[in-house]
Amino acid sequence: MRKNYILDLLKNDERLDGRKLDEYREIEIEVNPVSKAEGSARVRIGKTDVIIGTKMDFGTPFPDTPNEGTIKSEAEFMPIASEDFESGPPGEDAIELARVVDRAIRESQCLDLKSLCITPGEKVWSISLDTIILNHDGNLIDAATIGAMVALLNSKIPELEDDKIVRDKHSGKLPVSSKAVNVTVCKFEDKFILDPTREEEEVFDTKMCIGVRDDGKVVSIQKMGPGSLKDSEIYDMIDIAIKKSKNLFKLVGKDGKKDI
Amino acid sequence: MRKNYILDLLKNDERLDGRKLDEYREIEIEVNPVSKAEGSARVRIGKTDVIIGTKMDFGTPFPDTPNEGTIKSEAEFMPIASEDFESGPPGEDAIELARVVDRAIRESQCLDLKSLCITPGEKVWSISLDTIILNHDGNLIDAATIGAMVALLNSKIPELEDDKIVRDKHSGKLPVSSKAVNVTVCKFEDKFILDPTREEEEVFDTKMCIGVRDDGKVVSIQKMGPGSLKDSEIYDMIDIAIKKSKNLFKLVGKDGKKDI
Amino acid sequence: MRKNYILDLLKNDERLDGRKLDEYREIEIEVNPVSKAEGSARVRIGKTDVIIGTKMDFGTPFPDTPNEGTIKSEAEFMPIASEDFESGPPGEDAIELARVVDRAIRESQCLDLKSLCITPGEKVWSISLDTIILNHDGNLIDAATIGAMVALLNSKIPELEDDKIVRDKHSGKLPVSSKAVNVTVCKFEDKFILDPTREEEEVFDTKMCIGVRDDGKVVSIQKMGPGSLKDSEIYDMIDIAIKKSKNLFKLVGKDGKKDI
Amino acid sequence: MGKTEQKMIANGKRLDGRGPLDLREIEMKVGVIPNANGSSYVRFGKTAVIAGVYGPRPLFPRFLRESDTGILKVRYNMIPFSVDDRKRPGPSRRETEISKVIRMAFEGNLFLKNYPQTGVNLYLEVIEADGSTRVTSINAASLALADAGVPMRDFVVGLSGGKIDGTLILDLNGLEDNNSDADMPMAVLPTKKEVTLLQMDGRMNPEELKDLIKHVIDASGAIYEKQAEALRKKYIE
Amino acid sequence: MGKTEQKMIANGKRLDGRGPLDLREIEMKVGVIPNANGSSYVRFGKTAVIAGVYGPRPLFPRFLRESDTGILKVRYNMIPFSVDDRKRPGPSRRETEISKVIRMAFEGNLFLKNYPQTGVNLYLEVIEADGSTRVTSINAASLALADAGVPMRDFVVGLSGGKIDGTLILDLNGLEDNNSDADMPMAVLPTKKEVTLLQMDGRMNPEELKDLIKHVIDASGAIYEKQAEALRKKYIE
Amino acid sequence: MGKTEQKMIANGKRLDGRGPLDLREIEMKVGVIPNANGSSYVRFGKTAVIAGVYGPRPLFPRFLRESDTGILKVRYNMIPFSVDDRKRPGPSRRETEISKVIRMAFEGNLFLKNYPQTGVNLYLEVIEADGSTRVTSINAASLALADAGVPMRDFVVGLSGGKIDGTLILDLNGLEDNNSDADMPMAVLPTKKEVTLLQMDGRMNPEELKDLIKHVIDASGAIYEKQAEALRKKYIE
Repeated sequence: MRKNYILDLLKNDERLDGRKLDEYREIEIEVNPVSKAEGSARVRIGKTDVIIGTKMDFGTPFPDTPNEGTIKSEAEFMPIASEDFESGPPGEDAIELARVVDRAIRESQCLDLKSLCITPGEKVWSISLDTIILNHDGNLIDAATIGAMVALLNSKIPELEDDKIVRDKHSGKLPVSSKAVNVTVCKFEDKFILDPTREEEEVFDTKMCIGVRDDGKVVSIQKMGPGSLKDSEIYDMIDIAIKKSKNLFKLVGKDGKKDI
Repeated sequence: MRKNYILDLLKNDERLDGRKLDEYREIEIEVNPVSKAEGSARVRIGKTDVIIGTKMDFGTPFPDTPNEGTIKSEAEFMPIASEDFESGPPGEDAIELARVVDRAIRESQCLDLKSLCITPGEKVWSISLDTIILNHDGNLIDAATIGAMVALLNSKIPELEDDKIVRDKHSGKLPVSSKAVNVTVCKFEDKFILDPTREEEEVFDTKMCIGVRDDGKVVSIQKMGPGSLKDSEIYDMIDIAIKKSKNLFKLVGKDGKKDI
Repeated sequence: MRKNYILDLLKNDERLDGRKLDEYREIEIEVNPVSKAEGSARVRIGKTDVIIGTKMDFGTPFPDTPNEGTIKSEAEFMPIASEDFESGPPGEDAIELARVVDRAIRESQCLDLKSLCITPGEKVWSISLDTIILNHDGNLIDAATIGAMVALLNSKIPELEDDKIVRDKHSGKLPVSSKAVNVTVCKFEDKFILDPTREEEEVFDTKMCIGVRDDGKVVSIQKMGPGSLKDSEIYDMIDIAIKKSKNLFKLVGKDGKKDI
Repeated sequence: MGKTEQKMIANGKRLDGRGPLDLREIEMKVGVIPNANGSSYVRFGKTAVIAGVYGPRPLFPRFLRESDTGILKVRYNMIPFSVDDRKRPGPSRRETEISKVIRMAFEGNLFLKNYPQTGVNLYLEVIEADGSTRVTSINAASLALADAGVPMRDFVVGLSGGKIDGTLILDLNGLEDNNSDADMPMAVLPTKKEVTLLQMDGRMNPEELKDLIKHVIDASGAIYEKQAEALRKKYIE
Repeated sequence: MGKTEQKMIANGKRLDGRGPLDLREIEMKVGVIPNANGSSYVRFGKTAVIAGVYGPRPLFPRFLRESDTGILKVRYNMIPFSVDDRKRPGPSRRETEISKVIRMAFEGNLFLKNYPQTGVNLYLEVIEADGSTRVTSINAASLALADAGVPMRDFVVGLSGGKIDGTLILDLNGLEDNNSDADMPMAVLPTKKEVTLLQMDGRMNPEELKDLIKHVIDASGAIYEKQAEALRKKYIE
Repeated sequence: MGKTEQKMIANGKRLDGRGPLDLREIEMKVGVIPNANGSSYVRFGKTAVIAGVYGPRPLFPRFLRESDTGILKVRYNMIPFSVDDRKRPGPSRRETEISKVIRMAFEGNLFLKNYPQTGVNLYLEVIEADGSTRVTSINAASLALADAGVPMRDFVVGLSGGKIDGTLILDLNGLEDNNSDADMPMAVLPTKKEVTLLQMDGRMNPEELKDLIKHVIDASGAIYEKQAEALRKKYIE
C-alpha cells in the first residue's frame, strides 16, 4: 500500500517527503570527526548516516606497479544501522558498495599513488578506506563516496622516523588532485529520481550509480537492480548524473567544509 | 530397486552399461587445455569430467628439506558437478581426494623436487596442483590422478628475470622421471569391479584406491568405505590394480597424448 | 530441585560433597606429562581435568616493546570434556578463560620477557600457552592458572643452532621469578564458596576470579556472572582470595612437584 | 599480464590483428555437463567459461520456501589456474560482486514469480581468463538457462566495450583490459535492445560513452545469432 | 601510543591537566540512530561510543523461542579507524570478551524473565578509542536501553579507576592506560551502589585496591546525573 | 624430528633397541573422562591418545533425525603441544582425512541401523605424537566405544607396519616414520582377521607389501588381548 502511494504521488512528480524528483535531502558533512584516523568524514543525507576514515600503513606494492602506493576500500553494514543488517563478514551489498566507491576514487585518478612509494618494489604506503554505516535510510553509495572524498582530501600522512610510523606527527597531506562523486539515478517506468530513501529504493529498484569527476568525465558506472534499461534512458541518466554532480562538488570543497 | 538390479546383474558378472567387471569406460585426455596454467589436463572417464592444472609460485622450503621445492594438492567439488555438492570450503571427500592424489605423486618420487630449489633454505618453487570436478559420474580419484600426472608431465617452468616470475616465457619443463596412477578396486561380496559409475559406487561401497608406479611398485593405498576386507581379498585387489595400471600408463605417455 | 537442595545445605554452611565453603577438592598436579611441549602440566581438581603446555617459536616483537619476547594464551573447550561443549572455534567462555589466565600471568610480571629477545625489533621467542580441557567439573580458571604456572616454571628453552630451533636440546629454563594463581570466589546471597563444581557453578552464578601474586599483591580481577556485588562483599572476596592463594602457592613449588 | 608501454592500436589494428569493433573467435556449445539440468561452454578468444544450471527445484531447507517467488542463485567462480597468479579457492570480493551483477542481469528476465518455493542455481566456472570473463559468463548463462528449459523473456547477450589509445573497441582481451582508458561490460536483451548489466571503469566523455553503449548494443545481435545457433545444433543432433 | 619514560603525574596534576580524581569532559546524547529502538552517543574526552538497541522483538529463528527468558545480545565493536593501527573488521578475542562482560553488567539489571521468547540486541560501536572504551560503552548502553524503553532495575554507570606513579586516579585516557600500574574498569548501579562489572589489571595491595573501588563507586553518582540529564533533554525537546 | 642420515636398523635392532616386529611399551586404561559415556587412554611408547564417547543419544537439531540409521561422528584432533612445532587449533586437512578413515574403520562394525535417529560422537585427542597416532587412536576408540556400551561386532585393533632400511617392521615411532621407505597404518578386527583401515605411503613390491599386511594382522591378536585386559580391569575394580 505504501508502495502504491509512492507510485500515485509519482504520477504528479511528487515524493513522500515533498522533494522534487531530482532533489537531494539535506547533506551535512563533518570533517575529521575521528582524530585517530589519518582523515575522516561523517556524512548525513537526511537520516542516512555514514562515517568514513582512512588509515595508512606499510604495504607491499602490486608486482605490476612497483612504484605506487595502494588503496583498498572496505565497508561494514553494521547491525546498529538497520534491523535488516546482520553481524558477520560483509555480504554482497557491502562488498558492492565498497567496490563501487573504490572504483570512482581509483578511476578518477584523483590520488597520486606514485607519491606514496617508500622503497620501490618493496615498501609503499597502503591506504585503508573504511566505510561504516551508522543509519541506513537509502542512497548509501552517494553518501559513502562523498565521505571517502572528504576523508581523502583531509588525510594527513604520518611521519616516518627510523622506518617507523609516528602517528602523532605528519609529513604533509595526501596528494589529491581532483574530486569524484557518485550520483545514483533511480528509475521507475519513465520517471527518474535522485537520492532515494530506503522506502523509495524498494520501489525504484532499477538504478545506475554513476561516478563523475569534477571535470565532467564519467569514471565509473554500476547498473543495479533487476530491471532493464533502454539506451535512451541510460543516456538521460548519465546526463542527470553529470548535471547533479556539480552541486555535490560544491559540498566537497578542497577544504572539505560544508557549504550548503 | 536400482541397487538390486545392479546386484542381480553382478551374479552373472554383468554391469549396467555392459562393461566387464575390470573394464574402464572410454578415457579421453586433453593436454594443456588451459594455457594460463603451467600445465593442465582434462580427463573424461565416461561422463566423469575433471580438469587439473599446475601453477608455480615462489614458496619457502620446509625446514627439514631446505633444498627442495614443494607441491601441494587441492581439490574442489564444485556444485556445478553434481546436485550433491555444495559451495563452501572443501569437505572431507574433497580433502581425501586431494590427499590421495598427492600421495601417489609424492610417494612415487616422480618429481625431482631438488631441481626446484632457487635459494636453499629461503626460496623454492612451490607447485599448486588443483583438481576441479566438472561432472561427477564416479571414479573421481583415478581420473584426477591421471590428470595430475598428465598436467605435471606437460608443465613448463616460468622464466625468472630479476627475481621476478615471467609467465609467458619458460626455462624448461618440469623434471618428471616416472609416472604413477591410482587404480580404485571396488568390492561387493566376492566380486571386484574397476572404474565404478556413481550409481555403482553406492553399491560397491568398500574399495581400495591403490597407487602404482610405472615400475610396478605400489606407492600408496587408501582403503575407503565402511566394509571390512580379508587379507586374501586385499592381495587380489593389489594384483588387479597393478595389472590394470599398465593400461593406464599407456595413456599417460610422456608426451601426454591420448593413445587409446 | 537439585538447585534447591544445594541452597538448603548452604543455610547450614554445607555442600553436596561435604566440603567446607572455602575448601578445595583434592588437587593433583602432574609435571611435564607431555615431553613434546617445552613445559606442560596436568592439573586435576576433583573431576576437573586440564592439561596445559607451552611451545616456543620465533616471533616478531610488538612495536612498542622491541626487546621483549611475547606470550599468548589460548584455550580449547574440547567436546570430549563435556556434553555442553561443541567443536569449532573458541566461544566466548574459552576466550575469556584464556584471557583471564593470560592476565594473571602477564600482570604478575613473573616472566622476564626481556630475556626472550633474540634480535631486538626483529626476532624474539614467542611462547604459546595452550589450555586443553579434558573433563569439565567446574572451577576451570583456577585449574588452568595453576597448570599454566607449573608449565611455565618447568619449561625449557630450545637451543638455537645456525638460527634454527633444535627442540631436543635446551639452552636453559624459562626465567620465572614469581608465581601467580587465580582464586575464584563464588557468591550466593551472603555466602561465599571456593572451588565450585559444575553443579554449584549454576547456583553460585556471580563470582570474582582474583589473580594473586605470591607476594600478596592482587594482579587481576574478573567479575563474572550476571549478579551485582556490594563493595563490602567485594572486599571480603578479595581477602578470601588472598588468604587461600597461600595454600595454592604451596602446590605450585618452583620445582612444580605436587606437595599436597 | 600487467601494463605495458606498447601502443595498443597501430594502423587501425589491435595487437591481435582485430579491427576496433571486431570480436574474437567465438565458440558456443550446449549440454556439456551431463549432471546439470542445463549447461554450456562459451569461449571468446582464450577466455572460456562453463555454465551449469540446476533447477528449478524445491528450495531446501524448508523454511526458505516461505518466499512467494522463485529464487535465482548465481555463483561466478574462477578456477585456480585460470589466471596468471593462482587464484585461491573460495569467493573473492570481486567474484562476489560479479555474481551479484550477473544475477541482476537475469533476475528480471526470468519468470521467477511463477515458480514460488523453487530455486534455480546457476554456476559459472571461468576455465581460462583473458579479459571479458563476466560477459562471456553471461552468454554461457543464457545458453545454460535455455538448455535447462527455464523460461526467459529474451536471451541475454554479454559483450564488453572499451576505449583504448583514444579508439572505441569491442570485446577486450586481457592485455587490452589492463591497458584501456575505459572498460565497459554490458548485458543486452537482444530482441528488446535493453540493457540489464552495465558497468564501466575508466574516464570517458558522456558523448563517447553513449557512442560506446550504442556500439555494444548494435553488436549484440550477432552474438544472439550464435547463441541461437548453438541451441539449434543441440536439438538437431 | 606506546609506553613512555615520561612521568605521568607532576605537581599533583596528570599530563592533560586533570587532578587525580577528575573526569574528562563528558558528552551524552540520546536518540542518535533513527532506525534503532533506542540509541545514544557518549564521549569521555576523545573516547566516543555510539550505542544502538533493537528490541525487545521476537527471536528468530523460531527454535530459539523455546527459551523461557528474554535474551540479551551484546556486540562491542571498534570501528577500523578508531585506533592508531587499523583494527581489522570482525570480532577480535578482546572484543568478544568485552562483549561478554558488558552483557553480564546488564543481564541481571533487566527484567528478561518477563520477556520470554524475545531478544534485545545491544550494539556498541567505538568510534574513537582513547582509553576507557568499555566503561564509556556501558554509559552509552545504559542510555540506549533506557531510550528504547527496556525496563531496568537501575541505571548502569561505567567508570574506570587506576593507579599511576603511585597515585589513584579515575577515568584513564589512552596514554595513562598504557603506562599505568593498574587499570580497573567498573560498572556500578548508582542507586544501589552495587557493582556489576569489575575487571582489574595491574599490581595493587588489597588496601589500595579497596580504596580505588570506593573512589569509583563514589564518583559514579555524578555520571548517573549526566545520564539522567541526557534522557531528560531528549524528552523535553 | 626430520630426516636423518643415520642407519635406522643396526645389528637387527632398531634405534630404540626393538627387534623389527617388536611393539613399544603399551599402556591401556578405560574410564578416564568422567563426563563421557565411555573413555580410554592408550599409549604406545610416547604416543598417547585419550578417547571419549558421548552417546548413543538423540540427534540434534531435529531435522537430522530423518535419518533411518544411527550416525557415528569422529573427531581426531592433535592438541597444540603434542608435536614439535605447535599445531594450530582447528582441524587441519590431515586431521579431517584421518577422522574420516577412522570413521570408516568403525562404521561397519557398529550396529548403527539399530539406532535410528541417534548419534554416537567419538572424540580422539592426541596428547603426544611420536608416530602411529592414528592406530593408537583406533585402539583408544575401540576401548572407549566398548566402555560406553556401544555394541560392536568385534573389537578393532590398530597397528602400523612399515619398511625401513629394507626391513619390515611394526609400530613405527616418529623418527622411523620420517625415515621409512613405507608406512602402513591398519585397523584389524581381531576375531575375524579382517581389515577395516589400510593406508600406505611408500614404495613396496607387491610381495613385501603382502608380507607386511600379514605381519600386522598376525600381531593384532596381542593388542586385542591388551584391550580385553584393560576392560576387564575396569569392571573388576
